[in-house]
Amino acid sequence: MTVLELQHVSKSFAATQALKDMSLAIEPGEIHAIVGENGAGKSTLIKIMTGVHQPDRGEIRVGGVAVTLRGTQDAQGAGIAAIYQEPMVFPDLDVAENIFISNRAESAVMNWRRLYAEADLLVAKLGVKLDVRRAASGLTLAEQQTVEIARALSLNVKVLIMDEPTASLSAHEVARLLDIARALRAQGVSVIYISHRLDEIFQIADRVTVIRDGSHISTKPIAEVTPEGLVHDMVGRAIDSFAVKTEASPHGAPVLQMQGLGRAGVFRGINATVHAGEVLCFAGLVGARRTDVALALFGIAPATEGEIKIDGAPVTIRTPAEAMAHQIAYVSEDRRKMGLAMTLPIFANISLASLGKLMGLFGLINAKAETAMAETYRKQLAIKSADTRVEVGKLSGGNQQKVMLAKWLETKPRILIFDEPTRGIDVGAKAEVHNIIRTLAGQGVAVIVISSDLPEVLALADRVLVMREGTQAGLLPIEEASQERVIGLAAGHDMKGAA
Amino acid sequence: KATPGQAVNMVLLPKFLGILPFDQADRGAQEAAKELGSTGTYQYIGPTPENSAAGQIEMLTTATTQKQNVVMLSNNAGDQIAAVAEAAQAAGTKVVTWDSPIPSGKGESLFVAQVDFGSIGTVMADMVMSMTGGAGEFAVLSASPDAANQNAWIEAMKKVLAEDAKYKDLKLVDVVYGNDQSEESYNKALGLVDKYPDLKVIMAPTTVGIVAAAKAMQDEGLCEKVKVSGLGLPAEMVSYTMNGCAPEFALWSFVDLGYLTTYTSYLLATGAIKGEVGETFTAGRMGDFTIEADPGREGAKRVLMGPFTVYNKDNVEAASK
Amino acid sequence: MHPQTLRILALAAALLATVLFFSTQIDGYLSERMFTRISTSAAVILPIAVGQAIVVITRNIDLSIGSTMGVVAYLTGDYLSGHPELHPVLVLCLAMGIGAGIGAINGILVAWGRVPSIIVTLGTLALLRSFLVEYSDARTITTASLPQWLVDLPQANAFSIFGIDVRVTVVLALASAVVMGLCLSRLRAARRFFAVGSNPDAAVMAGINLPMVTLLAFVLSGALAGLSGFLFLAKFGNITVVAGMGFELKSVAAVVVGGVSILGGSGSMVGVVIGTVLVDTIDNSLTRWELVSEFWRDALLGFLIMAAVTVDTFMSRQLSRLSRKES
Amino acid sequence: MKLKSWEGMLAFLFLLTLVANAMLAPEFLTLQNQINLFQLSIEKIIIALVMALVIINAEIDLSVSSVLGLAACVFGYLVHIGVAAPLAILAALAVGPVAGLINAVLIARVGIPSLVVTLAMLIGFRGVARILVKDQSMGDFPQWVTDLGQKGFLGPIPLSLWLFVIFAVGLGVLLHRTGFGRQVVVIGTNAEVARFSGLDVARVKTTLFLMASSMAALGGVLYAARLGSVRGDAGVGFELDIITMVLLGGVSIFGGKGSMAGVILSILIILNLRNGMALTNITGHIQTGVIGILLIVSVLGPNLWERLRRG
Ligand SMILES: Nc1ncnc2c1ncn2[C@@H]1O[C@H](COP(=O)(O)OP(=O)(O)OP(=O)(O)O)[C@@H](O)[C@H]1O
Ligand SMILES: Nc1ncnc2c1ncn2[C@@H]1O[C@H](COP(=O)(O)OP(=O)(O)OP(=O)(O)O)[C@@H](O)[C@H]1O
Ligand SMILES: [Mg+2]
Ligand SMILES: [Mg+2]
Repeated sequence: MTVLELQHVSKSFAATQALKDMSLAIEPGEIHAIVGENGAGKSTLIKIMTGVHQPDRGEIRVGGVAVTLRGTQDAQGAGIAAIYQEPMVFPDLDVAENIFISNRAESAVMNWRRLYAEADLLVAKLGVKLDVRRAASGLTLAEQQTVEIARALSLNVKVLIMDEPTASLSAHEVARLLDIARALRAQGVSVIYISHRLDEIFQIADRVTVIRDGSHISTKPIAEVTPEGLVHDMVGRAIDSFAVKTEASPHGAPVLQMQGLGRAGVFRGINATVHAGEVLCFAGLVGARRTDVALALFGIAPATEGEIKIDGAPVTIRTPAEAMAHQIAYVSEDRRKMGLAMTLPIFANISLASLGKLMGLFGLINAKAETAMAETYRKQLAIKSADTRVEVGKLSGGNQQKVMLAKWLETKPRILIFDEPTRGIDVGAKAEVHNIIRTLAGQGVAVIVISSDLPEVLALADRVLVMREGTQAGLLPIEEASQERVIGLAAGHDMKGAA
Repeated sequence: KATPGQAVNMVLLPKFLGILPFDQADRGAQEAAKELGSTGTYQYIGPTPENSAAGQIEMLTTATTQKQNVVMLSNNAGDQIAAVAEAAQAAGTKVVTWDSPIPSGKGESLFVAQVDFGSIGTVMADMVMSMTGGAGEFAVLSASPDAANQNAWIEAMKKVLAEDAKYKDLKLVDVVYGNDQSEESYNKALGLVDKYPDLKVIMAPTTVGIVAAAKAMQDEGLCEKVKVSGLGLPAEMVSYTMNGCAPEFALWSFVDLGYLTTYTSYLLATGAIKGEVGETFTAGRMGDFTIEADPGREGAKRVLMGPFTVYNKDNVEAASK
Repeated sequence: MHPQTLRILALAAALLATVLFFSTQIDGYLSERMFTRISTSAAVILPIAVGQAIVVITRNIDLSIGSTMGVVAYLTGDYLSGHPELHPVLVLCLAMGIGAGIGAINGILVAWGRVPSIIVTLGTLALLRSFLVEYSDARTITTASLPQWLVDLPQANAFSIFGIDVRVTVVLALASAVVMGLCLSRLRAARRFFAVGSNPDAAVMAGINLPMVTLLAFVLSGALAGLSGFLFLAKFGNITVVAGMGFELKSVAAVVVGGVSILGGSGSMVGVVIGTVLVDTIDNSLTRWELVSEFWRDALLGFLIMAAVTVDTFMSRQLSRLSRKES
Repeated sequence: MKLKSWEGMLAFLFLLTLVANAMLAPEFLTLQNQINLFQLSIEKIIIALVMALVIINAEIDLSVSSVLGLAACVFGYLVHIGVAAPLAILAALAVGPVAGLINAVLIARVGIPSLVVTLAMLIGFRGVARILVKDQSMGDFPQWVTDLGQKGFLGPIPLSLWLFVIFAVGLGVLLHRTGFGRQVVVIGTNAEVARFSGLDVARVKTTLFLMASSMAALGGVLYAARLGSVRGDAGVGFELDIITMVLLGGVSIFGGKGSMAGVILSILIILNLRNGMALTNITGHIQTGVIGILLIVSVLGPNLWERLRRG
């Protein structure tokens, strides 16, 4: 018998048909992976299972009985909970409350001490260091993700859905999460697992379903599929999986130099040089403060120690505008909070950082040029959308990522910082983004990539800077960088090679 | 002298709607309109309290557009309404003020004065005099700094105090404003007694302020020490007069004021009177009146209603019924 | 230390500074009399401020709260003049019930009609006043028509400590703040107010019944405005159609000075109490300050409120920076 | 899409109002009435145009009516003590930038929410006006000043109406066609995204509050000229009317959304509705009540309709 079943479900948003006649059955105690391109309809599928959206047609069965889910309460009542793709935390509540907010089993009167104790336990189980008494407002994306996972775990569910839970986690936390998924399975809980990282899927899934353009393509036991076959099913064509880079590409003159760079109480002692045409990757565990280095370079939270040199000349960068004047661009990791104006159309987001270029007499915007600019990127980056007047918030996660990229590419930067550039991007698009990064480097742009995805780091980097707890744990040329070496440095096991 | 049955379209425009005196004036106006058998329309419309000044200006403009014959205005907009009133006159709409005039007199045909503004200063001073026993500190709790009639009365009182030697021992220590809201007036009254420990009288020339002040004194057990006086409605004041918190206060009849204003306006609109100084006319049950120069406002003309009644223990109960 | 605690300390310091300053300016300031004056005057606003705070915590605003209070004061007074024998507890229930009813209308429009609260309450602010003008027929409710117990209520002492009288009305108002404060920090259901205000989308995703929580906030705010209306009726006795006009802004001022985030999600009832008392203390003290004439008061009041908020912002920022360094 | 249909609804409402007025009130269509209609509310409507930008920027300025009052009183006071009218006008206009700068510094630099700052300043600026004029009314302005406020300027159309048209077009272009307008919208949508895109959020906000206060000061001068005299209560309570106009125009109180066309339509609706009610002798508080209902229903109606349609 199935725990959860969708039968002939269809759903459309205005002009987009997100799901077409979708049928899917989840067995008790299985880990069921769902894969598909960006915009294939995975998140929509999930939201139908959790009652956030109502299907236009078709029905949902829980334990064989047809149900109507009018909201997440209904879904939780039916034993279904989800970790959503975009973490949903309450910034003003503390971590522990965030975790237990939707737990109905708790008593009517708050027992704060017990709340903290249980939260501590849960967080420890996830292998994360996190003060459960602090407000969630300052949490990094990864920490928010942790809270989200802990929240779902705190509920006693029959079906746990994870929509790209590992998108912003690093190897260490990913391993933990996979363990937890397995443990849940052992307890008879069904896990629906969505990820663009195929290696994870092959590690834990029992069965895998591929969807494309809102339609069900296949459901197979994992043993019967190969990575290549899966990708082919997803994209409808073959894609070269990216190889590990073995030697550094040729590069030009030094463009950006960081000398003893630091920010009081946050990070310190960063020494590195990025040359024209070079890709420098920042690796490290979650919370290693890689983003903070980027924020210092971009003038959001300026450095207080050390020196930044551009083309050999020392510069001070106190605001993003100053950074942009030095042709620095920063593609941030949290597109919802810092990247995109979700209710504005695609074109307005793409032109946002280069409005100056489009402005003529009296600051009037040249609408034609703006549309043309946006169109170019829509085509070049294959942003899946009818035209560029669509609200960005209505795009799938991956396509949003592309819009954000386009915004910064348009500023024609010489120094381009990517913070988790492929977070939530499907394999096809990821290959595209990697291509773009390589092309840019090839054109002489100095590139910094911050990524928690080690294969990505090893595929892109010319050199790898490993951070640990706000310090530089090592700077490895690509020839010396291996998975083990980087993880070792990041976690503090590796004693040699500290630069 | 009035010819009944003519078509005069009239608008009675109070300061704002929702308090008793203006409704009483409306009653008087309706009575008069009926008596006169006016075949025109009669409207009682007013602005909301929070939008009083701007609302009055708007309503007077609209009345002009409608080509109303007369607008009877209890002005709360001060001279700000003068320009609009002048425009109304130019377009043939007469503006007769009552209760509260246009301070500069511009744009106003006539002012139907409830009392002589100068004499009310004397009356207020006299009431303070009798309550303090001839000497001591007192303060004024007025409506708002922008209320033209209240300001005129306070001015008149100050003048009497300065000019007549018999008041030389009375000391006006402060003028504060309660904005015709119970809570503000109440708090201001308490503020006064705290600020001036020797205060003997609070003079409130506003019907909202006087009850609030009286209640404040009563609540704090200060009625022996600080007396309240001013202009009040007998129905609202009776208990405070009987228990000695507000032994004496004055008022006139708003019903009569509405009645007289309507009569005057009707006569003016039908051309029975020109509105010149010295003209006399008969206003129904209220008898004969003469148009005279307004002593308080240069160039302005008034019809003086008078008299007003001073209420005390002896007559307040009867009047409150 | 928790940032909220720091905030409260900063506020308390501001209040203390205010009191100390005025004690050097006004004779007999630190007296039992001044305590009664300020406590009884703040008591009328406090329930309304508490109600406003709950609504603001859910990322809404209730601008109709002053009108609600006026309507409640008027209707309750009106009913009492016909039924003077009604038991005091029932009168209180009646007042809070009328308020809650009005709050429910606001709440339903916001929660299920999906109309932003500022629009709904801006509308009902006007509508309730219009209703009152129509309904009242220009009659004023006077003390004469009210039962004696109600007229005497504001003078009734609950208890005295160190020779300072604490009035029943003050106790009632404080009780509303304490009860709501306890609920907000202790009741699981009440924590949802914070969740909803902190991140409404996440609240929906977390299975919180957003419309229900919103409705409840408005009903509570209405009921508390009802309590304020009752206290208003008892204290001032004379109720005209303008009763409570302007209290919406007073309540918002008390709430924001009290450190409740206008953007929703955070705030505490202790803060609201201190905020209310602070604003009322400044107001009452200025009225009694000899150096300040009537015409200077508003300017000073506005700038002092601004100063209090600015100092509070700086101080709590500074303090939380310090505490972060320590940890 | 959604915005378009909103404006469509407003346009329909506007036509409805016009037709109803023309049918019920014979005086409605006269030129003088049409001019009066604008002139009586000119200060509110020009401020509403700027307020739209402020609210789209996810801020609010409650202090505008007090700035208006202060500017009017500065003008009145200076003329009263014998300063030449042109100088007095300049001084009154200068109130705008000064007040706006105080607001802007506290909001954009210190980081206090605008609702809080401008609520306090609503009391504060009004208080300063009160200090200047006390319980007096100050008038006797030179004839040319009052003519400017009351008489036709270029034909029968008064200066204020010209100003309204100029500002409506100018601010519409500013909001919808310029880089500055785009920045206003983006910041209103998500200030953090704007900051990460290199926009100077503080500067945009500062500019907006300066604009709002300056427009309010101009409103104050127009108010003084229109009425020929000023008092301490000039413009009291205008802020709620102004905000009503903006919100009915479809501007989201949460920022990021709204169009100048919507606001202009909303202004036209409110002015005509009020005028029509006044001409049919509907009294003040009912007028206010009707606007209140309109405000709620205009948002509620489409929401309910949407629900019904979805089933
Ligand atoms: N609220 C919405 N309104 C309009 N269109 C939507 C909405 N949500 C999703 N869509 C559209 O539905 C389609 C499926 O989106 P969905 O988010 O389910 O994709 P996904 O498979 O989760 O993609 P990704 O891997 O990028 O997260 C997309 O074309 C998207 O633009
Ligand atoms: N303890 C903290 N308190 C407040 N803010 C924090 C804290 N830790 C991190 N942040 C903020 O979160 C953001 C990202 O943090 P950080 O640089 O530590 O992460 P990271 O190394 O980039 O890791 P990842 O990107 O994988 O999450 C920065 O803006 C940083 O200021
Ligand atoms: Mg998705
Ligand atoms: Mg990061």
